[in-house]
Amino acid sequence: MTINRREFFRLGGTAVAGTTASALGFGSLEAVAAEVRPYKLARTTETRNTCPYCSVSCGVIIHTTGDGSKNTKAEIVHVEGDPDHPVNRGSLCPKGAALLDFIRSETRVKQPMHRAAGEAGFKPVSWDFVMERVARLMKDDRDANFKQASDDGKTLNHWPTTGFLAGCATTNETGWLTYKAVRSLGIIALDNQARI
Amino acid sequence: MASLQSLDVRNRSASTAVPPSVRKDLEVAKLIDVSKCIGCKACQSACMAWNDLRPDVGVNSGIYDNPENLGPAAWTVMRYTEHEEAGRLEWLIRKDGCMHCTDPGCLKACPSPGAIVQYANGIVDFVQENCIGCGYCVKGCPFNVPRISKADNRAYKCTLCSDRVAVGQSPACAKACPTGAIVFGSKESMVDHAQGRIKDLQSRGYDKAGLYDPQGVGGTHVMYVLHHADRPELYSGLPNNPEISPMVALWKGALKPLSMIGMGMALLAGLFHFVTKGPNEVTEADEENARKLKGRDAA
Amino acid sequence: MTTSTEKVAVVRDTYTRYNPSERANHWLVVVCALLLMLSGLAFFHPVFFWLTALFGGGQAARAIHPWIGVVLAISFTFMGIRFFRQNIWTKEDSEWMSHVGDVINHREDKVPEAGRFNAAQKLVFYVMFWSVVTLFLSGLVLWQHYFGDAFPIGLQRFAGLVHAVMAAAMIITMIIHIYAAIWNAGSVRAMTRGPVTGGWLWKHHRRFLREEVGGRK
Amino acid sequence: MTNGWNDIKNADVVLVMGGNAAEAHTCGFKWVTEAKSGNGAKLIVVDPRFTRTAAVSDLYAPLRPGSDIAFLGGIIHYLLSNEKIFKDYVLAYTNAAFIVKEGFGFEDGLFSGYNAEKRDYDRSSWDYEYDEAGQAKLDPTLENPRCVFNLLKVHYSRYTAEMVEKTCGTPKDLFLKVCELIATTATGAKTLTSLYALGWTQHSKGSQNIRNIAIIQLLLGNMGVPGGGINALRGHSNVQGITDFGLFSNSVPGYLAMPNSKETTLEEYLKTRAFKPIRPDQMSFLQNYRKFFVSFLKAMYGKNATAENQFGFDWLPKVDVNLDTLRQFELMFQGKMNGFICQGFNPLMSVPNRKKLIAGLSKLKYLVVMDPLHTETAHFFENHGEMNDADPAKIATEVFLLPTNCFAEEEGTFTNSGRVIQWHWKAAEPPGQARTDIQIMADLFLRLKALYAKEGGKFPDPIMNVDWSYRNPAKPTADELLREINGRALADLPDPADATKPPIKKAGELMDIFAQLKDDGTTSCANWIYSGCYTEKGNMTARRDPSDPSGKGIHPNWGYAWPANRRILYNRASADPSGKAWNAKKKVIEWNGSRWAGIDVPDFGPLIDPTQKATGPFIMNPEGVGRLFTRGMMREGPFPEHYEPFESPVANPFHTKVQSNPVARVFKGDLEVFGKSEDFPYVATTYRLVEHFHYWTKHAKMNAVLQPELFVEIGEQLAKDKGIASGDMVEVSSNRGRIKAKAVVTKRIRPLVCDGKPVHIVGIPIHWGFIGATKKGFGANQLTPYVGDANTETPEYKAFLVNIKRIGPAA
Repeated sequence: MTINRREFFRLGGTAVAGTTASALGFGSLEAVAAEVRPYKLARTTETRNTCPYCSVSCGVIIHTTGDGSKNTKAEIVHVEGDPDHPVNRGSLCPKGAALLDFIRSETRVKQPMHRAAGEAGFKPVSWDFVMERVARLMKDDRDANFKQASDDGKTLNHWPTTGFLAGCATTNETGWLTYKAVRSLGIIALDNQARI
Repeated sequence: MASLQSLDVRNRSASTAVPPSVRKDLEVAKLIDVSKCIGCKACQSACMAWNDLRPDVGVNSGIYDNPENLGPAAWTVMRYTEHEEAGRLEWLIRKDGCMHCTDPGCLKACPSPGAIVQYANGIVDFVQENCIGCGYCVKGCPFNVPRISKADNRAYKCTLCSDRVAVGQSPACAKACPTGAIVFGSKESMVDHAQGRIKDLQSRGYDKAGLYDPQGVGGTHVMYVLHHADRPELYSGLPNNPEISPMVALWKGALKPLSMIGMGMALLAGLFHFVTKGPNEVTEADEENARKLKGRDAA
Repeated sequence: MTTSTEKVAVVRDTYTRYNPSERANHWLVVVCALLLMLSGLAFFHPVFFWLTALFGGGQAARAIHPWIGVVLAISFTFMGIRFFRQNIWTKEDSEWMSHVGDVINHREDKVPEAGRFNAAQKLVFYVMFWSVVTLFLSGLVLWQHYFGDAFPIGLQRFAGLVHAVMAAAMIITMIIHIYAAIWNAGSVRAMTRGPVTGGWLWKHHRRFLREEVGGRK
Repeated sequence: MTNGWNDIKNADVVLVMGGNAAEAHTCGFKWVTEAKSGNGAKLIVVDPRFTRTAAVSDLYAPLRPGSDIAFLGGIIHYLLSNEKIFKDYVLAYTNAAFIVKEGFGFEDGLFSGYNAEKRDYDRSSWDYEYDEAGQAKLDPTLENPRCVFNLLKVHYSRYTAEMVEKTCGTPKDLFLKVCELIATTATGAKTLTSLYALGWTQHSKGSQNIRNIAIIQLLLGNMGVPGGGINALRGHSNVQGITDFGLFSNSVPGYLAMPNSKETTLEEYLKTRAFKPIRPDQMSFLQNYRKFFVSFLKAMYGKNATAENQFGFDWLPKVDVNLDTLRQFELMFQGKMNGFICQGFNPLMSVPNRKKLIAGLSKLKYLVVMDPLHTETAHFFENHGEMNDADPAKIATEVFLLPTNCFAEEEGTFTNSGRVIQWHWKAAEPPGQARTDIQIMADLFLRLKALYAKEGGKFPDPIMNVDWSYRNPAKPTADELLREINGRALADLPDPADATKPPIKKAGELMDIFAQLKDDGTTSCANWIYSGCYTEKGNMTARRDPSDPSGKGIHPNWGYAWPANRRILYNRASADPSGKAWNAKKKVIEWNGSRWAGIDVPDFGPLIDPTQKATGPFIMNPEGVGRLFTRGMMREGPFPEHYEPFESPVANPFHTKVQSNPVARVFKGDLEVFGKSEDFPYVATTYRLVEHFHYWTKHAKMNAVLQPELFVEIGEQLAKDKGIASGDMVEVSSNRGRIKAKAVVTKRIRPLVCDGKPVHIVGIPIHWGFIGATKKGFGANQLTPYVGDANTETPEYKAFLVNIKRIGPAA
């Protein structure tokens, strides 16, 4: 039997007090099994999605708790790159890799808010209140300022006094429906974030 | 603690027994190609996201480094150096974090059984449950990596995502890295990969490009490809020939058995002295002498 | 033979070796040192790690160890001040040390007379003094919770080594010290109760006895 | 992007100029690093700052902000004067040989036809010479001094390396190294790809920056080939899609135009749109304009659009003035706007001149913000000291903040920069009471419709007639909207080849491709270029087959790329006129004797035999070739010319009479607040950092950790001159406002010597505001000038004048 240096040092100590300790009943000294942190996504639900930031449009996989059963609210707990996505192949930039903190941001709006003239801040209100009020304001402005024809009699049929800025992180479907609604109202002050 | 063992242990801090070592695991490594790194901090994001870490929001101190240093909740940080080489500006950006040494100074220094383990695949992991917060790992580490949390007095550092690796995935940072500057695989294939990268760099005029896999700590399981491998210290002070400090080596090495022997010898010496010579007791003659002395003086 | 202790005690003339304040101070140091040794050994070598259980676990032992050290340092400071003068090394001490073999082999007659503290005790004092100083200072450097970031890493590593070396030295010295107390009958009583007999002083600290007796004039 | 993200890996030289791909398009930049490591590619970065992209470049050259046209013009001059062009390609696939009309000219910085009063050109002289049949004349020998090629040479003869150094501050030898490396791709064996973004567009002459690279890429023969092309790296995840859907004042989905007030009938509108070919054999694909437009009107108005009512043409609003964002805020500022709706947009942060924006928003009657986050725009009325100096008591604007879902809480499609439309799935419900944008828009529309039905009002016709026949009108699904976008047959469509055969589509069936669209109202399609994305085979955008059979980065079964699932635009140009690939390594499609085939969907008539017909590869142009000379397409002229930014520290080195873009729109009041270099001696440029996305990720804790606080970057020399140390607080001021920030002193920004005079640069990242997880910070738009590009009205964010001073140590 050969004893290398390290074992010798170990034994040097063990010999003196090792057995004593056990005898004193302080339990096993050598709980050799060390466990890694359990894999936290083992039972989450995966949903394919697209990063909403830049136009590389990386594929992401969103992990939610629960299995979709009715009484379990799916909570988004992790976002990671989609390894199958041809462009990002699972990678994400520091923004994409931190998407969870956008989704769960403390500064997310969770209920409709209203600020009346002169007030210093918002007050929470109901959807019905805001939608009714906005529709009323829009109709009043449209009825007051809609132009059917120009001064020289050319057809205009437009409403120039209410502007609309479309988002660029909304879906194409939202874009199309927005286009339809906005143009049907005659809005021409329409732009989006494309150039800014 | 459950006895389930998802990665085999090769080495365990403050333990005198040899862990089960019959099974052979594939040795893994993370290779960081500094020449491909753009310092985007995706690795930092991915690390925070995966490990549920949220360091405090700091300030800008006139540099890009944020968080400015490693911390209990910042297991990896990018370090930026503006370096001029032959009139040409180079922005040397290094991802700092645990190197997962083959001969880990932290593990050597750790006094708490099982607070630091080295898995058979090369990952060095801190088991916070067993950590007593003494900070010896900080002293033992040649790369200044471990950090002790003020909140819970436990040591933290990169785990190389041992939880991911254990189920066959790559570490979160390696997966996220947009430019492929971080790659993960077996140590052998990472060394091969590095050779290819070094050739490419040499073809682009970096004659001294090379692999950083310091042998002073037995090699590492996090390696770098450097454009200036001859001067690793350019990269925010990456140590040139890191090794476990001789002081720590002595403290945690020879001193232990020597002291034990010394203490044991002292005890034994006492014991044998006592049984051979017996107690040194005062005799009536001594008392008499004392009385005499007193009496003489009194007289 | 009338060597029964009770009998002798009746006729024995006693002297106060350590007054109550000295004894209390000493035992405070002893308690601290023992606790420090127990917890410190737990951090020093894995086979002793179980000792942390005495303190409520590793975290608790780690937390309390430096505080005990502080208490020890303070109490030892008082003791140091108290005994400093009697521990000044003299020519006679060197002479005494050359007869240490005679001491061990119970041949007091061949050993030069000792004062209140003999040379070996003085050595214990010095080792203890320097151990406490260096352990205290190196302990501060190692005190992660408060000074984890205060010192350069090289100094921290040095402190680790120094702390361990000095602790080992101190423990060995303590073993010798304790054994000497057991071996030299009557010493324990001196430190627990205070009095020693004239004979005890005659045997171990004759010069001191002479001074004492002279002093009673 | 003409090519796609994955295609970048095929490049031999990558030019990143006018962008910072590593920081702003990090995961796309992966394919640059792939090109480098896998293809031995060289990366050139030209930028005023040594960026993270530059950090991994092979060659970095600095230039003064706003001098890109001079730099690129210099490259064109180099290529032409050293004959480093791909001549066969240039002759066959560009308008080099086309002869330009007499009367076209350029003098003293202006092209022919300038009207100083209108600040505009009469562009009629900017055209070819035509024969009697209306076909353009050309001289294939290139000897005619009035052919495009010779005019190009003359125009760029002024752009010498010396002039580049004088204008851009780029050292001559460095500039020539860039030219040499770019010129290595002039042979057809190697390709150059160009990646740009807002660094080229956010200038008062941004569009002309891009025209320059178009000329370079045509001269080098790099259009239509793998690893080539001009790749605009778009901004937001779906800015490409929203652009495709024409959410602009003057656009209709699919890059069709909104009718203007002069176009009173459908016929009149179409007259100027459907271009006839001006060379023999050309496809001039927009001849199909009527089909696309009528199908769009059918999607808008459904059954109510009939041939009799011009398919509802009158219901579409007519645009008299282009009401882009800058003009909207100008009108707001003048008190001429009453309402304003922001759908996921934060203009208070992203439109220039914050002071003006607050004043404008304060004059509104109502402001509606739909957003998942508390945006600064919604909170514009709050006082945040110097960061947002508003007085709520004096602001009467009624503000509504409507909570919307985020990407993870909805399904639908985004279109990436490479035109790939990708469906995404919903992972969870929106938090609290948040609703989808679709639901909000539908609710709003239906409420308005109900109000008009009940109360009547001005011209309710379009509201009443718009097609809203969704299964649940209050909640249209993304799935049914995407089908509507793709288009369907409204009647049985006969086979055009043989009417006796069964119809190619039965009524109600989804279109396979836009080629099936009709101009008679028998098809509907919201956006013709998207036609094919949702067919009877299913939702093509939801396909997730990652395979790349050719290994060239073409993943034909992953999502759906418009148009026609084509991944490389103009890919016909990858083959020579006879139909054989210029270079076997760079093969995309070839003529196989009976049809065009290859690794991508041909961007060409698949059956056009090149041995029989000389149809050009640029089928969207009526001349069938790429344009070195753009005719009247651009407002500044058919060739790009260097003009200084509206705020510049130097006089235009090319011509003293015309300092800046002669046709850019400047509103009254904005002109007065342009700063002079005497007061504001340093050039500022704004930009993004990799750690943040616009004003969005500052709400995310992790990103706040990575880049917590506003800073500005200056070079070491300027720092020394001004006594500023890294980490100090500084104040940066322009003639429109001032900001306070930490200073980062760096070697990565250096003074550029222009015309013998050092020009110092102050870099200002844009990501901070007064709401979110980061430290509060000023916005770059508190400084920026209110002027936009003459063609697109993209604000000049990249070059303006500031001053800087130290105000103290770190607070």
